[in-house]
Amino acid sequence: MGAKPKVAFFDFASCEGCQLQIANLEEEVIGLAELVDIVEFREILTGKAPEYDIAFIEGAITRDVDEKKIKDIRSRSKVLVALGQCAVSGGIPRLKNNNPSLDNVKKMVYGDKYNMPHLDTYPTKAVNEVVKVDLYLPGCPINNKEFLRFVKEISLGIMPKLPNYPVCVECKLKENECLFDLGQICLGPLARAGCDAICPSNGVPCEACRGTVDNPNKNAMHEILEKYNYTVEEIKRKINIFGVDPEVKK
Amino acid sequence: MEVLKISKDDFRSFVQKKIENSDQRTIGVVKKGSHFAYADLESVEDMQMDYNVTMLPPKKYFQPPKEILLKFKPKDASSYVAVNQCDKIALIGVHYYDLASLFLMDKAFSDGERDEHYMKKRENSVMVGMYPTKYFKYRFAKSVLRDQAYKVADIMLVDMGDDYVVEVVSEKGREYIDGGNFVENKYSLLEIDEAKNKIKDDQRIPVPIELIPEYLVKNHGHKVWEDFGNKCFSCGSCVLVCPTCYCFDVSEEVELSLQNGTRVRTWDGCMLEDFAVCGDGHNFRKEKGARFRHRMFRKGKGLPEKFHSFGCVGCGRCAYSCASDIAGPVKILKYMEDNK
Amino acid sequence: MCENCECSKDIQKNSIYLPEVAILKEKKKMTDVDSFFVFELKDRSLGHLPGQFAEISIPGIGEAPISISSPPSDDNTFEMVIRNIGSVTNAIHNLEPGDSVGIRGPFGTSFPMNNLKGENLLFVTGGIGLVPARSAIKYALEHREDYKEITIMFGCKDPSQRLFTDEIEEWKKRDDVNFIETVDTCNPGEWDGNVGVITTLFSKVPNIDPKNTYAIIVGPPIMYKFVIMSLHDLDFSDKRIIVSLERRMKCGVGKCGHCQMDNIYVCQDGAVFYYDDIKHLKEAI
Amino acid sequence: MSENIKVDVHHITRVEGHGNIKVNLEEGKPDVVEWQVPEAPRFFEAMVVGREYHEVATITSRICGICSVGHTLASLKATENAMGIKISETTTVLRELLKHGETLQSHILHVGYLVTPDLLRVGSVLPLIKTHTDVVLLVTKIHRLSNEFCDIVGGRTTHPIRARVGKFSKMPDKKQLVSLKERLVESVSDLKALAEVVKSLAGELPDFTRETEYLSLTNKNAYAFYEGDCITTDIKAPLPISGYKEIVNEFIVPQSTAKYGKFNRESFMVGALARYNNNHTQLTDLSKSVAEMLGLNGVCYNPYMNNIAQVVECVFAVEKSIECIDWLLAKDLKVEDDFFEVKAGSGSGSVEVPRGILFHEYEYDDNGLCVNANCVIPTNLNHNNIQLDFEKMVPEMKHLGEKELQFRMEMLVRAYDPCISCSTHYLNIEFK
Ligand SMILES: Cc1cc2nc3c(=O)[nH]c(=O)nc-3n(C[C@H](O)[C@H](O)[C@H](O)COP(=O)(O)OP(=O)(O)OC[C@H]3O[C@@H](n4cnc5c(N)ncnc54)[C@H](O)[C@@H]3O)c2cc1C
Ligand code: SF4
Ligand code: SF4
Ligand code: SF4
Repeated sequence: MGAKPKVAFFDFASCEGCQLQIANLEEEVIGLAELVDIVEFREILTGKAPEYDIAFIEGAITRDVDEKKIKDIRSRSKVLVALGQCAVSGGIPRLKNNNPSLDNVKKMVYGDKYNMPHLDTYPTKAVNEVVKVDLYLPGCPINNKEFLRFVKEISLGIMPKLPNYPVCVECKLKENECLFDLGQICLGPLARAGCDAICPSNGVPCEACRGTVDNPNKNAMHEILEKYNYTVEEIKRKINIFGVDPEVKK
Repeated sequence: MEVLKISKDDFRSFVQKKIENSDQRTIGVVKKGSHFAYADLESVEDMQMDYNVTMLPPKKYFQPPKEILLKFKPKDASSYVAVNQCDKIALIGVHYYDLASLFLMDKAFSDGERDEHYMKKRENSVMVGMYPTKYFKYRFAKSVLRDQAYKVADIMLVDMGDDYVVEVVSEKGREYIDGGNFVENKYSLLEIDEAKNKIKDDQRIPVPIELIPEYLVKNHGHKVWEDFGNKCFSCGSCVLVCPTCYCFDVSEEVELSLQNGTRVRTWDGCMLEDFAVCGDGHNFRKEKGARFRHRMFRKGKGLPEKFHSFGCVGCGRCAYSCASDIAGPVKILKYMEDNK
Repeated sequence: MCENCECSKDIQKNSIYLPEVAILKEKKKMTDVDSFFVFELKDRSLGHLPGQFAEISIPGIGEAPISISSPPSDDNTFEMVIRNIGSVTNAIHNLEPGDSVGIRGPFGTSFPMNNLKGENLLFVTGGIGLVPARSAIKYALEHREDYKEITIMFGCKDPSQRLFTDEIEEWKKRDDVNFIETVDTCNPGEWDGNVGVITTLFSKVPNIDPKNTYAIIVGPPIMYKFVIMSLHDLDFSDKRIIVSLERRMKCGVGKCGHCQMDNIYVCQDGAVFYYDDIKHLKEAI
Repeated sequence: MSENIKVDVHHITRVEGHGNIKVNLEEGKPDVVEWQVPEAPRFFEAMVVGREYHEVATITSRICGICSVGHTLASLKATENAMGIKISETTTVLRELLKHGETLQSHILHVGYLVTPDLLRVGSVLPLIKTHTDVVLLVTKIHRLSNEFCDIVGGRTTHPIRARVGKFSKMPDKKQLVSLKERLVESVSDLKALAEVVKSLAGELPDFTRETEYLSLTNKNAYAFYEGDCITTDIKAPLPISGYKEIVNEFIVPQSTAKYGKFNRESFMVGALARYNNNHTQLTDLSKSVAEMLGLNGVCYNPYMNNIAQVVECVFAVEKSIECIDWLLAKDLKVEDDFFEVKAGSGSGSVEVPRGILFHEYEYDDNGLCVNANCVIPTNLNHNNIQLDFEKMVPEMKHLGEKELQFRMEMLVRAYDPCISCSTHYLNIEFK
């Protein structure tokens, strides 16, 4: 990857919490600035560059103008990383696709002026629905330690891999009480680990904000839910908070 | 074996003194939510002697979930050095089945190529064992237990109400109790035996354990593997909490400066989907049922043949931890019996 | 972490996970993904037997088990052929002569060259399986008088994937070796040899005597089943079939559990097995 | 100096979200002076419709990563209000504490990482690592503390986990609270040191004033962050939150995907300076003295001074946090059981996020599913004020030349600390 990889950050429809997670690395941001050459990071610095070794993309794609922009970024980037769940799966912004009518969605927010051209939007897309994505860094927000691992591994010439095991693994290592024992429905057994089981560790069921493992056992979950008198619809709705359809990988 | 006695109050002040001694970490069972876990004791106030089971077994002190094996400087293979964290520790209140599990772990790490990283930690530990005083619905230790606990314990405690009967099992144990108010035992063998057996297990293994290896081979094609496998999340809970599971992964971590790195060993488990994925991407245990069977074969055939001891100590943790309620060996064997 | 106490010295001496240093002496490209490497240990000979493997480390990247492709030797060098498929193997491909790697081993069982004395040897190798087999082939050729007929079958995906092409030429020239090879597919005009999967070679070697021959099979996972079927057709007894298996491995010393099937650890009880000893293991082949 | 001035800042940096500045002056006559917000709209109000009541805060927290605590709390308050849920005093104190954590976290991030480079005239904090190491380390230290603060109380720095409808799902560990308190006590001197640095640079803040209306929460018991009624500098008596729509009067403009607001004047300002202007008499002695030292003496009409008000609020947040922690340490902290009934209803909730007053309003059906939602975001409320500031400052400052003018305009936008990505929003909803 040459001397110092040129790294850039871009954001589309998102809350910018993932970039904030990076700013929150504190002293390690200084170390990061030693390791790589941060050439664009609109949130914290002023500057632009013609091309990038690694482009981190935060946010989902919701408009034609953004689609053009991301295609341009892609053409100038060697490695493109989807940073955070909005970019990975469409995330929270994808919830709007649940409403069958986009016009209704617009009306609900902008009232009778919904048709003004600058308010235009189309159904939310994950970044990989528009351009090729080389790596996925899921989570809402991302785990900034995982972000650092990605940067280090790419710098060392390693293609980073995501854990392909469920959140329960990390939950066990934390010695948490399983929320099923407390009568709550947790998506941990289906969800991709890497968050350090942060929600169950704080007493809140996992909502699969990092998507599911490669082969989630949905049938087993359905059986459990039946036992708890939940409907399949309810679990589908739950998984869908972070734009993760269990039928669709990633 | 010398048998002594100590009042519970005296025992607590003995432990408090041990906690204050900074040469040795004193580890006991503490409350975590409505459950229990092993942790470094900060005060004897936190110590729970009356518990059903801990979330994780004591293996976490000897094969930590994440453990540094080597340090190095990237790009320089001559820089590898081996490291170990070899604190002196004492574990208080370890139930007999967890002691028995360490007997198996010790074998696993000492047989053949001796793993000093583990063995040093074991050598530096004092094990104060005890007989459980609380019922645990999933426990079936009595139907599998052999005498292995006494090969690991340095001291065994038996709860007699106001006192503990103290069995001094090893020389290390004898040294450890030095300074405590341990006095002559006044309880009869019968009374002690009764106290040891006071807590009953509801569950028992339905097949004599000597016959299990053979039984499993005979049932290699049994439908239980697929039936239960279909319900399995491959979440690994059952193997992570198991006191006789010691599979691990090894990986390298580098500091942000890329100047220093460590090779770490982390817990892994055969129930996780990618456990047997090879370099070329081929997965030798792709099916959930095959993994499910492998785990049971390891407990019931692999380990017994290697170490001459059943590979499960009957703690019931796996059964308890499994969201699908399929992991417990009792349940598996019963299903096999019922569906011959 | 105590770094200066007694036990840290102990661990330095006794850790089974601590690699020693080897230097890359030579590197040669073989195919688009495979390269040949010669390493040298500092103060000792590796002391391996044919068919054994070693764990090779690149600090900062990790460790991978790799077969030793050269026969036992008195000097401190040994040879490997490595396929670039992931992080460690890629890092090894990026090394230059003079660079250092970590080595642990040798590990595992070896081809039972002593027991094979006085027998015919039939090597059936697929793709990169030729790499470990080569250590036994070369050993047998070095001790040619100990063995009777030597037949080597080699099959690979297409002509560009052939390994050790110089040596193959030599083996072909020798009249005390019967070398025969095939490719799964090829472009027209690119190859005038056999085309077809490796089992098609059996019909081309008429006089295999199952009573006096040992078959040694090394190749990709799917190959074993079919080759063994062909051998059974020829009436081979399972005691006369020797296989070398590949599994995921993290320690090489029978602890990590990754390569385990039942009570068998491939890293210690294998990678070389008599087929007869593992055929009951459903996961083996 | 040329009279033709063109400024075209496409995506101003060091702010959250996207904003453009456009100025085109020909012959000295204002042609275009425009603050544009082209951020992709995300339609939160539509997205929560149909979701269960306990998921709503999880979703609306994602309106903004920086103000995620504030969004969570405003959302929870609205839901609790809609269902008539009364929370315990402990939960209230924990929420106030969490709110202070966010104030500290966000203000330090903004003043330290985003504004200081302006004052030192560099493009980002990165070059300052070498040139002003002490300042960067000081900022980093306080910022780290504030992040760990939110972690200890909320379970995560960004998007808090533990704050739930009616309760906290996990209580902070008392040992951690004790050490947090110790560090907060120590941080007072760090904040003073930071105030000194800011003071030494404050001369760089442009001297520009434009009186406007200042809108914030107010509470007779405290300098309001978590609880209160609405007040502005133009009205005498506070107005209840429930009437927020009549106060913010949002409207849509062609150059922005965010909605603008106005009340008694053409525009109003929300945020630290608005809070300060309305409530400064309720500051603690220490924060008052810091305000004075930094040149804030009573009501102030210079929007650039918003950053100074932020420093003052940091000091205040630290002092109040220590009080909250003391209160909590005296209590037995246990997770409360669920105690409320899910029922239909509608209600609104408001808190002060770092950038100003924030309103959420929801309506639920009998099953606790959301049927209507409205969120009014402070950044949006300020856009109109920024636009009017621009219109006043461009003629006043154009003699400084294009570059300097552009710099001061960007600096003004950053002074408002806008999280533009919050631009989602709505009006015209009917709540019965
Ligand atoms: C006894 C033995 C002898 C061997 N001899 C040789 C030899 O002589 N020459 C040779 O080239 N190789 C040999 N191998 C194979 C070699 O060990 C592997 O190719 C090597 O370990 C790959 O390591 P890596 O770090 O380069 O690849 P990795 O980066 O670990 O991964 C490479 C590929 O493996 C798969 N993979 C690995 N881990 C995972 C996971 N967690 N989830 C999903 N997929 C995964 C993926 O497909 C990935 O693309 C041998 C192996 C054994 C066991
Ligand atoms: S709480 Fe959730 S993540 Fe944790 S073990 Fe239970 S199911 Fe798995
Ligand atoms: S705990 Fe249960 S669901 Fe999880 S891997 Fe074990 S058997 Fe499968
Ligand atoms: S298999 Fe289950 S019951 Fe047996 S020792 Fe392991 S966790 Fe305990």
